[in-house]
Amino acid sequence: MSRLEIQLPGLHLKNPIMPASGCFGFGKEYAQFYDLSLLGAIMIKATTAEPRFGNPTPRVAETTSGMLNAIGLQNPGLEKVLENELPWLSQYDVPIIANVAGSQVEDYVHVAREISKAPNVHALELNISCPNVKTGGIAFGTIPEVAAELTKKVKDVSEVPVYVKLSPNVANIVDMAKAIEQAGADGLTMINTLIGMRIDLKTGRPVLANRTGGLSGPAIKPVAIRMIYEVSQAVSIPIIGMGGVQSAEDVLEYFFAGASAVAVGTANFVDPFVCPTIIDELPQLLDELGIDHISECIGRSWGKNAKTVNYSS
Amino acid sequence: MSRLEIQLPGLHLKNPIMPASGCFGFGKEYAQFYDLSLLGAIMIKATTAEPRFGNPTPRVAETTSGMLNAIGLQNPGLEKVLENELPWLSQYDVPIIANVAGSQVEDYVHVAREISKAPNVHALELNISCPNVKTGGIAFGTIPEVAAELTKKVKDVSEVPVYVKLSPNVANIVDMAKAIEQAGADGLTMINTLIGMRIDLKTGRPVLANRTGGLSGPAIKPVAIRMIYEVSQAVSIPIIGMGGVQSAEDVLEYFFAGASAVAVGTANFVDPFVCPTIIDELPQLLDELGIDHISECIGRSWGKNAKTVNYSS
Amino acid sequence: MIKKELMRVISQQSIAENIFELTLQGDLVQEIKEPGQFVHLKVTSSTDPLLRRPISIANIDKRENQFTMIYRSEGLGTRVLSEKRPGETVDVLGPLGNGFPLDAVSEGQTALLVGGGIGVPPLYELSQQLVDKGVKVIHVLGFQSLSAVFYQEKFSLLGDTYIATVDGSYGEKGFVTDVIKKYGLSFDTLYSCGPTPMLRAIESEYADKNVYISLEERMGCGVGACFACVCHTAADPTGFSYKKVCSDGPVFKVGEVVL
Amino acid sequence: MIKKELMRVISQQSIAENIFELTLQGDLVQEIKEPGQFVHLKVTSSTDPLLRRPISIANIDKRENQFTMIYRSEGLGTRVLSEKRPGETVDVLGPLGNGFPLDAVSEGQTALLVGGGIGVPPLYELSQQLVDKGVKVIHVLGFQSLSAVFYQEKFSLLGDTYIATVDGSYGEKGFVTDVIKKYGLSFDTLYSCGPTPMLRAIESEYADKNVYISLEERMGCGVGACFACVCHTAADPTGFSYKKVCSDGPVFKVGEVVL
Ligand SMILES: Cc1cc2nc3c(=O)[nH]c(=O)nc-3n(C[C@H](O)[C@H](O)[C@H](O)COP(=O)(O)OP(=O)(O)OC[C@H]3O[C@@H](n4cnc5c(N)ncnc54)[C@H](O)[C@@H]3O)c2cc1C
Ligand SMILES: Cc1cc2nc3c(=O)[nH]c(=O)nc-3n(C[C@H](O)[C@H](O)[C@H](O)COP(=O)(O)OP(=O)(O)OC[C@H]3O[C@@H](n4cnc5c(N)ncnc54)[C@H](O)[C@@H]3O)c2cc1C
Ligand SMILES: Cc1cc2nc3c(=O)[nH]c(=O)nc-3n(C[C@H](O)[C@H](O)[C@H](O)COP(=O)(O)O)c2cc1C
Ligand SMILES: Cc1cc2nc3c(=O)[nH]c(=O)nc-3n(C[C@H](O)[C@H](O)[C@H](O)COP(=O)(O)O)c2cc1C
Ligand code: FES
Ligand code: FES
Repeated sequence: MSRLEIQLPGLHLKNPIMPASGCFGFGKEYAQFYDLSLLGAIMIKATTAEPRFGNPTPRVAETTSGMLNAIGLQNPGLEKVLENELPWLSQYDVPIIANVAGSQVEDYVHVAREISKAPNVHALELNISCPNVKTGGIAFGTIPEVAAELTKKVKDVSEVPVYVKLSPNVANIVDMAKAIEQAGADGLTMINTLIGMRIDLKTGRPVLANRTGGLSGPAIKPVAIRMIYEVSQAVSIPIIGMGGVQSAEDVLEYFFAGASAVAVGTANFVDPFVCPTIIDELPQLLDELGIDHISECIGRSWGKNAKTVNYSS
Repeated sequence: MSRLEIQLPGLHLKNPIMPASGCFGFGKEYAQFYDLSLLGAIMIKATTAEPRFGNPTPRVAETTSGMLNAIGLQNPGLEKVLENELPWLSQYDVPIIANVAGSQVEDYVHVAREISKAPNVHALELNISCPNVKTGGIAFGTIPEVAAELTKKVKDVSEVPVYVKLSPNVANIVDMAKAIEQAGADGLTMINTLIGMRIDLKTGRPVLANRTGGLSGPAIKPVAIRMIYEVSQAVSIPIIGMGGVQSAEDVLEYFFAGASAVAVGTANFVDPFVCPTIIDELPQLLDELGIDHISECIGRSWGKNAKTVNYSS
Repeated sequence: MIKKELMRVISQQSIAENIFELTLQGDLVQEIKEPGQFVHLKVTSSTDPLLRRPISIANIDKRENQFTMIYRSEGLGTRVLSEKRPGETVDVLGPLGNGFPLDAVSEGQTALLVGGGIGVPPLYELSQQLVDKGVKVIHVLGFQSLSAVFYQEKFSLLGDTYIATVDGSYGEKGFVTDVIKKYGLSFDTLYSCGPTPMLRAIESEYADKNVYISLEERMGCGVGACFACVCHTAADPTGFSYKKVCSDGPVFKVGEVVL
Repeated sequence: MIKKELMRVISQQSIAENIFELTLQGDLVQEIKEPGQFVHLKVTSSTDPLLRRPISIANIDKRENQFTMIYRSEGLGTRVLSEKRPGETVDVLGPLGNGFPLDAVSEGQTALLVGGGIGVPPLYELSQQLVDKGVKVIHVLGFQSLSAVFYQEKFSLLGDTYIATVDGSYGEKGFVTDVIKKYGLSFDTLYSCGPTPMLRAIESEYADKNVYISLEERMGCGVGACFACVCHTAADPTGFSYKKVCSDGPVFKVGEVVL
């Protein structure tokens, strides 16, 4: 069996590398660059019940070794995603993880029920942590009880395993993770963006029309690694890690911290070939470190208090 | 009056630039490089009731455009700071802001009472947000009621104005700031470090002996700017901003966000002359932007909902 | 087809205050379809600056496998770019987007090319291709001041060229639209690239005419994946329909999108 | 006095696998007091990498205003440093710390210089100054393997030089301490720089002797302000007393600090 292969609830991954939600659209654009079947999975752009235009522009701003975005969950809406995007993606041999967003419980439940029926959707990623929508989004991501309640409701209707995406904008990420695990989540994805802002000295105003935005990129990696290190030792469901991943080395740092797979977001904008490049480089890096199978890396950094990892093949 | 002069509770600042606590020791080292009287103020290393050795090494790790530290509040203790450090600093014409830390209320109160009597200590900075001490520290920084209670107790005994240093590792920084303002704080300083981690692929272990550490440097600036933008519009006490400041442009971005002064931390390690250099460059930058006095910059980015800023001269 | 290539710097020179002319060589050049397309540049292998920078293609030389861009040194990214020397490489993603349609004007007809500041560069390649096609070209180019003016002679060799400066330090004082009115310039097709206020002025003046405009927007991916650069369509100004400046544009027919 | 200076690269060459010899020129050289001091380098003006890198001074040429360092290309910072070419500049902070005391050995006496890997470089300047002083020097230098060996000839010109490699691919197989025993090398003073395990071995063998060791620790400021690089003192191994490697060290008398 391939040394990069990973089994997660609902997901048989050829390799543990997947583009992160919102950084890869619905795949069409990057299909110009390489065969999407090379990817372990694809996390598609957040889907909401109704179409959304999102926030006014400017929607992105650069920061030191990072970027801010306030897209505002622009997407064509559930119906069009089911009609056009998912069928188009089904031409590729790659599992789709559908990122589900909303502003009230009913929206989440509705989208989850319908989109989980799509044949190539193998898992859901509950986006309870989008910092760029006025209502909902973030609230679900900061109060454990609210998050747990939502998770339960979505689990009840979903036909595929449910991963919940955690917001880093909390005081205690472990409490949040535990509440969501107890609510029946099959896995966690983390982290979503930190909330940040840039101000333009010439205009004197925030660069983003939305004023604040989500901070992503290499700048946030240490925060993500720390949170995954803590959460992975407190829960027994798998974690798909993300935040500033650019290289095979970054991927292994995430595995060592406790992740079982890794998503790549902002780096796609810097290098559209970053995902296949990382997939190519991983085997050699494993050789250099004398590791047979990437699953052996999961939680390596825990030390004594390490728990055995059994959900990876 | 100088266009860089700023008046804050207890502090008459020649200019709004000061080294951040823990990044400048007690001044001796940087006095080799320039006259400390050039600085607006100096925030000295955290002082605790008893001497502390701090954490085992390695205590620092580099991250992309940032660094992690887990010093663990090493300091010679209140007595020696009063005997040696503060008297030595009194040779310079610069107000000292004493960073006060502890693991229980009594410690804070004791240190605050005693250190606030030192003639050159013009303000206290309550460090309720150090991520690198097992007990206390961080707890005080994440629960508004606890922070408010501590602030009250310290205010009761302090002979100088009290600034409280906020931790960014919270879900709602505004609630925290308001609670502390209501408790009688004279000002806020923000932000302390985000909690992060680096893992060494060769050893498979966290780089820091303490495992986690505080993330500082340019990487965190957008988070600090956002929090100051939010807090400065919610409270009416002044804010001393910090987080990744490296240049005169950064300083003005902080003022535009709502800060009334700025502290420089990590950048001192990169360039020991960074503080005087920024102080030199500010007037020209103000000229380029057509601004007479730096106090005019405070809160410029707020737009309509701007409140008038009256605590700056 | 969009390529990502480490292209070689052939030449770089300052041609006006903070304005640089950079010529790069590589196979990517063969992929360029139309004037008005742009490239997305990574100016350093470090993460600071992190994102690519969009810059228009100002001149194409397929025989030499070279293209030229003209850019203003604004912030960190373009400053780092301006320090590149011949022999060094630049990481280029492109060609991107859809450029100016040449078939919007026919041989013998007149095209008015209206550019403002750093919007002028893509008009140079456009003008050459129109002239090759037998179209009469007239240029109206606006700049901040004399020190910012570039390529006047080059444009003059292709057709009548009017220069306007905001401060009147050179050519006509005022905006490009004033110049068009003052000289009663008439045209079959108008092509324009420049700051949004200028494009708005042109839109309101010549909405009924055959006009194509090139837009600017802050970008993430540059290829249509991140939804950073969208604008509303005029048909549905407050609804869900949208265009992406990076992949649907940057050139649009006037009235197609909301400026 | 500690200076911060943009020093000019005079030469840079690879002298062993991943090992580079870099010579810089500038007035800062005049400030160097002792062999064993180090400099703190900022290898790029960008924020990635952000921190300075501590590197020992391996050779001083005050007449030419130059000093040389020898370093291993490890991670990002030293890799970027290794790409510097003559004429370019490096931002140097230094000289830092306290080096090896020359007066710990007198004319006619014997000094044993024991180095491991990238701990070898500072011993080269030390050896030259000892020889100038009329001290007999013996070198025992440990490396991973043949491919990592450097400066053997240069050391040989100054005194007897024994090379040990961990894998035995060159010289003696084993550790420097084995070599010292095997040849029964005796000395009045021992100076050592290398990995901590090597220093511990030397400490346990020669605790009673006149031994000076140079330590390594991860650093922030490099000047004594940040408390990143502290170690316990042997006098008070679990208490509050401490030494800073950057400003009290990096050279300590054996038994002064806890390794
Ligand atoms: C399709 C297109 C074509 C362009 N063609 C040219 C050209 O030919 N010549 C030229 O000089 N400029 C051109 N620009 C503008 C150019 O992209 C910006 O001047 C440049 O990105 C500024 O980067 P910086 O690092 O100097 O500034 P910084 O302020 O450091 O940039 C910070 C961030 O903001 C973005 N940004 C800043 N200004 C602009 C802007 N005006 N438009 C879009 N993004 C911006 C940057 O891309 C970066 O992500 C074009 C822009 C677009 C969208
Ligand atoms: C006083 C002193 C003198 C030194 N002299 C030499 C020398 O002459 N030649 C030489 O090759 N090396 C020397 N070193 C080690 C050298 O500092 C590191 O190899 C170098 O900092 C690694 O940086 P990097 O960017 O290549 O690695 P990275 O892994 O990218 O560095 C990441 C961070 O860790 C720090 N770091 C990594 N390894 C070490 C280490 N071994 N010691 C201290 N900090 C480290 C870096 O400074 C940086 O802050 C010395 C270290 C010290 C403390
Ligand atoms: C432009 C942009 C759009 C994003 N959109 C979404 C989204 O729709 N849903 C979501 O869960 N996360 C979204 N994210 C967050 C990413 O999926 C990812 O969690 C975050 O960017 C950290 O990873 P990175 O540093 O590799 O980008 C978006 C990020 C960016 C930069
Ligand atoms: C090495 C180091 C030590 C620090 N020690 C303290 C401290 O003792 N007390 C405190 O309140 N903050 C401490 N800080 C936090 C800084 O004062 C500052 O809030 C933070 O580093 C963000 O600013 P910067 O990005 O400019 O470094 C320390 C930071 C660093 C890097
Ligand atoms: S820049 Fe990403 S969609 Fe246009
Ligand atoms: S490195 Fe800062 S005290 Fe030594």
